[in-house]
Amino acid sequence: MDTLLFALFAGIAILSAVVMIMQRHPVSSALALVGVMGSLAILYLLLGATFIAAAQLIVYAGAIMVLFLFVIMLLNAGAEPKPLRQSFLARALGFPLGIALIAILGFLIQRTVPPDSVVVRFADAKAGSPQDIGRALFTQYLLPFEVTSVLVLIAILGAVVLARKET
Amino acid sequence: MNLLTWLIVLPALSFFLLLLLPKSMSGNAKYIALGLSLAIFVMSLGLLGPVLANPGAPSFEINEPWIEQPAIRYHIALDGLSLWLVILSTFLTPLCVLISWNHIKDRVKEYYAFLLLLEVGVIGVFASMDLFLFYVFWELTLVPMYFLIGIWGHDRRIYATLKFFLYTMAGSVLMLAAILYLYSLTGTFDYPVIQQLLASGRVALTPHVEALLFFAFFIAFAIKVPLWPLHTWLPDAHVEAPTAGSVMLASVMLKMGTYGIARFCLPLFGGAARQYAGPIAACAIIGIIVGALVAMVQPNMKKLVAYSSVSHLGFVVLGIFSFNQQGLDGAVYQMLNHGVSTGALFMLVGMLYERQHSLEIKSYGGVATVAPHLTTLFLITTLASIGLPLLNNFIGEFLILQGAAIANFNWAVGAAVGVILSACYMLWMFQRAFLGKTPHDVAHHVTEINLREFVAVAPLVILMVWMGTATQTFLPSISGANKIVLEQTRPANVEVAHHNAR
Amino acid sequence: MQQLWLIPLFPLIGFLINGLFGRKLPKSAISLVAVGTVVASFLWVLKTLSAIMPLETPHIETYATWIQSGFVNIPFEFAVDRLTAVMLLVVTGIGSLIHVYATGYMAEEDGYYRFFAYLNLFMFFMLTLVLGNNYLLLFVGWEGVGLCSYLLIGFYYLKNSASTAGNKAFIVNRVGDFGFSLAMFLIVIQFKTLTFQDVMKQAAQVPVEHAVGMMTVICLLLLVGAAGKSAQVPLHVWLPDAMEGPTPVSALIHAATMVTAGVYMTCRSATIFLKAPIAMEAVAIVGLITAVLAATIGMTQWDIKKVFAYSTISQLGYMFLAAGVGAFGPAMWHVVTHAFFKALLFLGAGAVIYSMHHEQDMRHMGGLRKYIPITFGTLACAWIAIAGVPLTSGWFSKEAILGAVYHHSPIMYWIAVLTAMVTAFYVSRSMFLTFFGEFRGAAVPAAGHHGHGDEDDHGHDDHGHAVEKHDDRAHAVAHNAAHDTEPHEAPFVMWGPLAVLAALSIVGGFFDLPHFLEPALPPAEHVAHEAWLEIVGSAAGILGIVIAHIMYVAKPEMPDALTAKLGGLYRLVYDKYRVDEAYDLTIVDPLIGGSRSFLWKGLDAGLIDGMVNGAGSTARLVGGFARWIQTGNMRTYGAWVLVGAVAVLAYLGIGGGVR
Amino acid sequence: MNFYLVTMIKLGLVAFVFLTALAYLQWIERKVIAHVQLRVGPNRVGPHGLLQPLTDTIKLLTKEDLLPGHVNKFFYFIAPILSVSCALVGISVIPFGPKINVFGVETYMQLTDLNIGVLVLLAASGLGVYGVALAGWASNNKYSLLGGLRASAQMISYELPLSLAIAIPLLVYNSLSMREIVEAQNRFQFGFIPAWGIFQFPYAPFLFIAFIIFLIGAFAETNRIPFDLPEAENELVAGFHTEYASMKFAAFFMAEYANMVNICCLATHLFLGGWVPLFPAPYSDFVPVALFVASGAMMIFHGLNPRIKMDGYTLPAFGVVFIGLGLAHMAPVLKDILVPLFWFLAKAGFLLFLYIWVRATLPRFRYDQLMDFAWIQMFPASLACLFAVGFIVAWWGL
Amino acid sequence: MPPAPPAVPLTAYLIVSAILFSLGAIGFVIRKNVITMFMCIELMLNAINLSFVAFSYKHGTVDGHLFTFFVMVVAAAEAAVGLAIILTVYKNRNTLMADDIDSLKL
Repeated sequence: MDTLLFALFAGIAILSAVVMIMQRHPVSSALALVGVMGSLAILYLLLGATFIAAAQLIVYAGAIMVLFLFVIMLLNAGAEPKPLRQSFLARALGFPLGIALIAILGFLIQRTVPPDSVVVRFADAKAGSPQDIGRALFTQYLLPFEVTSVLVLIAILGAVVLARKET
Repeated sequence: MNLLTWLIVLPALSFFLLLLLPKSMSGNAKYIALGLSLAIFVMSLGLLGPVLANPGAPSFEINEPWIEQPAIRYHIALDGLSLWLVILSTFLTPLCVLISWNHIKDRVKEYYAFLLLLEVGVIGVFASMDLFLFYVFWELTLVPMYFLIGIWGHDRRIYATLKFFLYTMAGSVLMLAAILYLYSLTGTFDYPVIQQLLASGRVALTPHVEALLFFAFFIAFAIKVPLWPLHTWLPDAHVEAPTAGSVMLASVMLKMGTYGIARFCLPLFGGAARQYAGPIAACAIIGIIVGALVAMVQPNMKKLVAYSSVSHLGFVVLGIFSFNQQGLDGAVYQMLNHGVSTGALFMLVGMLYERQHSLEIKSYGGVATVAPHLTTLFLITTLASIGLPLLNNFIGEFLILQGAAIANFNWAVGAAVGVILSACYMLWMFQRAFLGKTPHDVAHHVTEINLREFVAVAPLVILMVWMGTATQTFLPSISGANKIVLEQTRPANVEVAHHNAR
Repeated sequence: MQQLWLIPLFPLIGFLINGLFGRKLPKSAISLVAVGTVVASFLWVLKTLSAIMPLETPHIETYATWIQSGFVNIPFEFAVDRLTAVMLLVVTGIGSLIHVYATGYMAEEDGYYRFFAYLNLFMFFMLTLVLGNNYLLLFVGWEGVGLCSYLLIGFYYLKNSASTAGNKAFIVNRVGDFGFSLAMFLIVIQFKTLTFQDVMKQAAQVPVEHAVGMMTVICLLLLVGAAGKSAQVPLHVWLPDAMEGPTPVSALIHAATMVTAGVYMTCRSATIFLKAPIAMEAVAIVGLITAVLAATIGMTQWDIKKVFAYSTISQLGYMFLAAGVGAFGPAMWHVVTHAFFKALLFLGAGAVIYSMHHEQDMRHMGGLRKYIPITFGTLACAWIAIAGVPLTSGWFSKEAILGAVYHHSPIMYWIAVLTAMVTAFYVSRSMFLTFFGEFRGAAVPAAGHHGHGDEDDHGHDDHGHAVEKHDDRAHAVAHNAAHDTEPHEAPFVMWGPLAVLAALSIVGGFFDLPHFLEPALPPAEHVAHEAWLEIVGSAAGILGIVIAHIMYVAKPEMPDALTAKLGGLYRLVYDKYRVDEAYDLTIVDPLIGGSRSFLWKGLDAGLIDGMVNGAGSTARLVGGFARWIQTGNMRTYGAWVLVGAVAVLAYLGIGGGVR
Repeated sequence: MNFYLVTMIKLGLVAFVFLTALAYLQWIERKVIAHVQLRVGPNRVGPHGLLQPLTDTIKLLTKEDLLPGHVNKFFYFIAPILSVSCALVGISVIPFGPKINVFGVETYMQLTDLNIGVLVLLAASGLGVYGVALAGWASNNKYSLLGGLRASAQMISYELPLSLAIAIPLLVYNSLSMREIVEAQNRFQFGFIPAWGIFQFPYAPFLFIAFIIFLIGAFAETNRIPFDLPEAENELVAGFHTEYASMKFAAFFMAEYANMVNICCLATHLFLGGWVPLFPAPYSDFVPVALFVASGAMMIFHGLNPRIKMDGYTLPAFGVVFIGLGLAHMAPVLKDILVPLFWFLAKAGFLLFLYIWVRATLPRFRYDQLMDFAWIQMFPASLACLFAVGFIVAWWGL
Repeated sequence: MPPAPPAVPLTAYLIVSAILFSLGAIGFVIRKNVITMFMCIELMLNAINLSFVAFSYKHGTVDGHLFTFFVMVVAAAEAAVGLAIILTVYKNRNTLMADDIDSLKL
């Protein structure tokens, strides 16, 4: 069952990711990204990270991506036209480099974490419930948490200032 | 938190207070700035007692760790050398506020805030006893001045402020490198400790290294002074700066350079300093003469005063590199004198500018008829600037030339030429701007000095007379500190006999 | 303690009152303050002197430390010895008279308060100069009187020529001060003090051969200082221009007191000078040259004040000549007598000018004897005194000097005698032109003047200036008024002082000043008195008068013929040997032009700034080359990042960095 | 094997009941509004129009599926599917009652008991935005786009106070599992006051405020009046679903009602104690019996004197069913299932009624008012509430 | 309970993460629309999150979860500001094409 679910959702994730980068239309890309995120949430669940899975859906899919979608719709961004000039380097190197990156990373992962060293079973997950996270968050990670809250506050202010109409 | 720390903290707080002032209250910024800076000045008078009692030793000393690793300390202290410079800074700041009263109309609170930030920087520079702390304050002064010129300056302000910033920055990175090198040798940034280590020979520098370190410090200071031929930023900066910016720049910031030379270059690298005194004195003398000659042909008043600063500060450098009591006393005294007289000159030129909106000498003429009081103040300041006895500059110039004559009579001959030329350019300017018949537009625009302006300049004029006659108010403390400096300055590395043979 | 400090303080108080509040005070109050303080000062001098006479040794009062740095210790210290006493009396006495005179002369002027404030300030500084017991205090007064001279020359500041003349005076004086200050530094180095008594004591003990080089340098530098202040060649150029100032100023500052400060200083430093024979010789030569040149110029001038100005220079040269030959006593004697008669001459000239409604050109005068007899009478006293008519004051001092000079060098003596004759000639010439013959007020048209009186010529054409002054003076009476109204006698406040000075000019020589000064001066070698010297001297003076009478009264057409015959030489002398032009050409113009085009535009803006900007441009150039990588396209940047990431990871992977 | 089987059975049951209930909710709404407005409402199809939902469904299913030519086909299709699936997912974590024992099989009256149940609901409602937004955008119609934009902006805005309002009771109950939340309220204070969220000492006042905020947020989140700007007929025709017809329209419709039901169930659990009865144990059992029997009796009574002829047959029949239902609440096994279910449904039903009531009563907001209301009033209020409760929790401890 | 299914190796998660990351990187480079590029960054962040969670599973702690959590929060902040910037850029330059937004060079 684990294997099945993993295979299914990992497949969906990768497929969605490919769709996302291949689609010319930003809305399609956004939707594909939501697909990736949803699949990832399932993968998190499989890894026992229930809270993160829910947070993934709520924060990423439910808030951030909606924001993206909202902006795309607000700007009524259409499919990418052919720009007058475009980066030769990016166009020529993008794919080969990416494939190379996959290969190298895969190679490195294979070498550093051999497949038979650790296996994932849903039932074996030791931590990841909201209680665990909350406990760690408000003890060990209190300072980063507070700092992050300040960051968010600043981001709010920044966004408001940036998006405000000129008076 | 002793008084000295308060003097650094209070302007800083005032800076923030002014910055945080709501926009609706920015009209009150000048009142607040005036009140605060006056309060700071009054507080700074409290420094006098302990330092005057013992000018040679550090007073108000605080030596606390600031950063553990690397070992940077919050080490501040005051002695006779720095006391008067600190007081000069606190004294001039309220006057600068007054002089900017109606002149500054946009971004008012930021302007005054930057003035106070400048005060933080200069007081910090004069008080720091830790090389790193010194460097921090040294660089801190650049920021407000950068903005003062860049925002409230005249037409070519961007060019001028960039030039000013890059010029001084170029020097100070050299100094930073030298400071770091000293740290790598001694393991501390604490100036007295380093001085002790170098003096006692526990940390020995080869003459070559000492010379390099000396010049790294010296060039940073020389640019700030500015010593010929590193002076070309000064005329541009002055011409473009707003009045108060010019005043602070000329009166206080330039002194940071000469102060640095006297405070750090001599005691730390006495050998190299003595070894290279000849070329440096030559630069100083060339600066005196060339500065004066170039001042003579300037069509622009501020530029003229700026070049006169080059000339006057050449005296200061010359005095320092005389390596004797008279020269050094005169140099420090001349720092104060120049602060007072050139500050007043810039203020008065600024007043003219506020009226006529021109700095060109030829757009004036006959001001004496329409504004006799302004003219009188200007004349007194002019006379002080050209070193008339019983006014302040005379004392400084006399002591410097005396010291230089003792060190090497040829220096005195060269430098004394500058005294002649100073009369030429100042009086010529005075004649062209103030005397003669009054053209119609001058009569129309140039009005008599008002009470606020008078209050801003009068203290300086009073001080000119005071410093020219009652020198004993200032000199004993300066001498006391300079004595220590001279004791700490080691003999030359290489025998350069003819320098001291008179 | 005799409260010597009160002496300069009175005028200072006067200065402060008039300077600060004068604008609101009535003229009578201003006059009262100005004259009162000076007279008070004079009275205080009398009182003090009577108390401390006979002053065999100096009376010293120390008040406070002024400058203290290392071994240099300079106190506020006043001292009176006989030399000072003489100077004090001259300064305050003549000063009082001239103040009184000025209340009349300046009565119509704007800036009345300003004038008297400056004048009082001058008195303060002059008294400081005289009283100061060290070189630096002397220097204070020295510079201070220079300042007042500057202010007073430029009193008519609306006129460009006046302010230019002021500047010139100050700057030329600065050149002198340059020498003086350097001399002071050397004195400090040599003697570790600036106090007169200490310096002189040490100097007297120094063996001649030991420090002769040092002493010579010091004295030569002092000479430069003295030459600046006392208008000796080659620094004499400022004094004629200084006549731009009001006439009382010319009398007080530029004839009687300030300009003699150089002589005073030389006499003060006599002990040092005596140790430096070469310098003494230089002093004498400078004095002689000055005397001759100035006297010859004096013969050619038309402006009455200019004539007297050159006369002053010439007489000062006489004094320097005396000092240079070691006759310090006669030099001081001449200072005093010269103060009397030259002040009188100037004041008299002022009265003439006053009566002529500010006309200064002698060609416009003539026959004034009839209109202003009192002025003529008093001026005649000065005339005979300066011409050296026997038994007048000038005769005594002149003969003393000539006697000393003869013993030093006969050649100098004969030149000096010739000069004395020339002096008598030009003074007589001006007297004859002014007071004798017919009144020429309307005869000479304004257009008859030389046409090169350009405003921007820095005032070396006095002739043109006289006209302009006449036209431009803010308060001037209408141009034609001078011709319409007859010359009129000056009021009492003006001729009163003239009378006093006239009396002094005649009888002032009977007091044997050199003898009186002996305790204050280094002992001079006494030389035998030779009677024929006095006869030659007297004859020279009288001969001068006679020649002048022939040329300007008996045969009025003769000067023109002579002038025509002399041609170029006359022009040269008339143009004051073109010293101003030479200075302009060799010093001023190259300095300004060089500063502008080479030092400023070339060196500062061109080379140094060029290097600075060049550094900036170089950085920009390098940046320009590096810029092509920075396309500004973020996708390209991203691709580069990707390239980097792949490269690093590949390196790590292949290199086995990651395990 | 047992696990899967039981889950499948529960799934089937819930799906059937839930979908039927959605259909009838529409009928109830029409009826209630009609009565509020002094009308009769649907009464043609079946007795009292009871078969109206069925006919509606058939109509929507069989209608021609129009596909406008200018739409973005993929998103046009996927939007309603997204919308309805996100809405339907929510019911899976909502429990209807306590653990029961049916024929020896112990199970919860709940599809799945996740320890993050509340978060799943939030996530589902958050994802629901996509359906609306995409529908609006894909329709390629300015009304739809505006509607979609409004919907997404509004939902994002109101999600904040809503989430905060949810967080407040969570602080009190210390769990994210729905079941545990209800268990935490399953007691009686002083012996007779139920420890429902809004009654629980000492948090009652704050939780009550939170409840109100939650309700308002819920109204906005489901785009119901007075927050139905995205589909405001007189401004935007019908907003995001202007271009939709037939089953795709029905999907949106269904999603809206499913969301309503979900959110009412959530409110019930968080604030109203879920299935925890209003009265302590012995009395709580009799209340449903009494209610059902009484209403059954009333129906029979009315059936005996029908106003129209049909009532004479239907009302007594319903009466008998009701009495039967009432008696079922006393049956041994059924009792354990039905009594909690009754209490739960009663509370949820009341909230649904509130929805309909509000719809019949209140006018619509203006858009800027709507936004201001969310950010300037609700958000700070919920934050203040959260702080207060957090403070109390930290002070008193748990 | 059903018998334990065959387990998935952790490596598989990591490789999925690597693939997603690389795809994000590729997308960033080849896509021209700024918004899409921004989304690619989000994808890369997500891929890293997966790695975090996977490693967290391996170590049996919640540290990785917390990193993920923080990444999410920061990503939210970043999205808010980033999108606001994109809005502003669009308002000023009326384009979303990354290749047209290169005034940094000038």
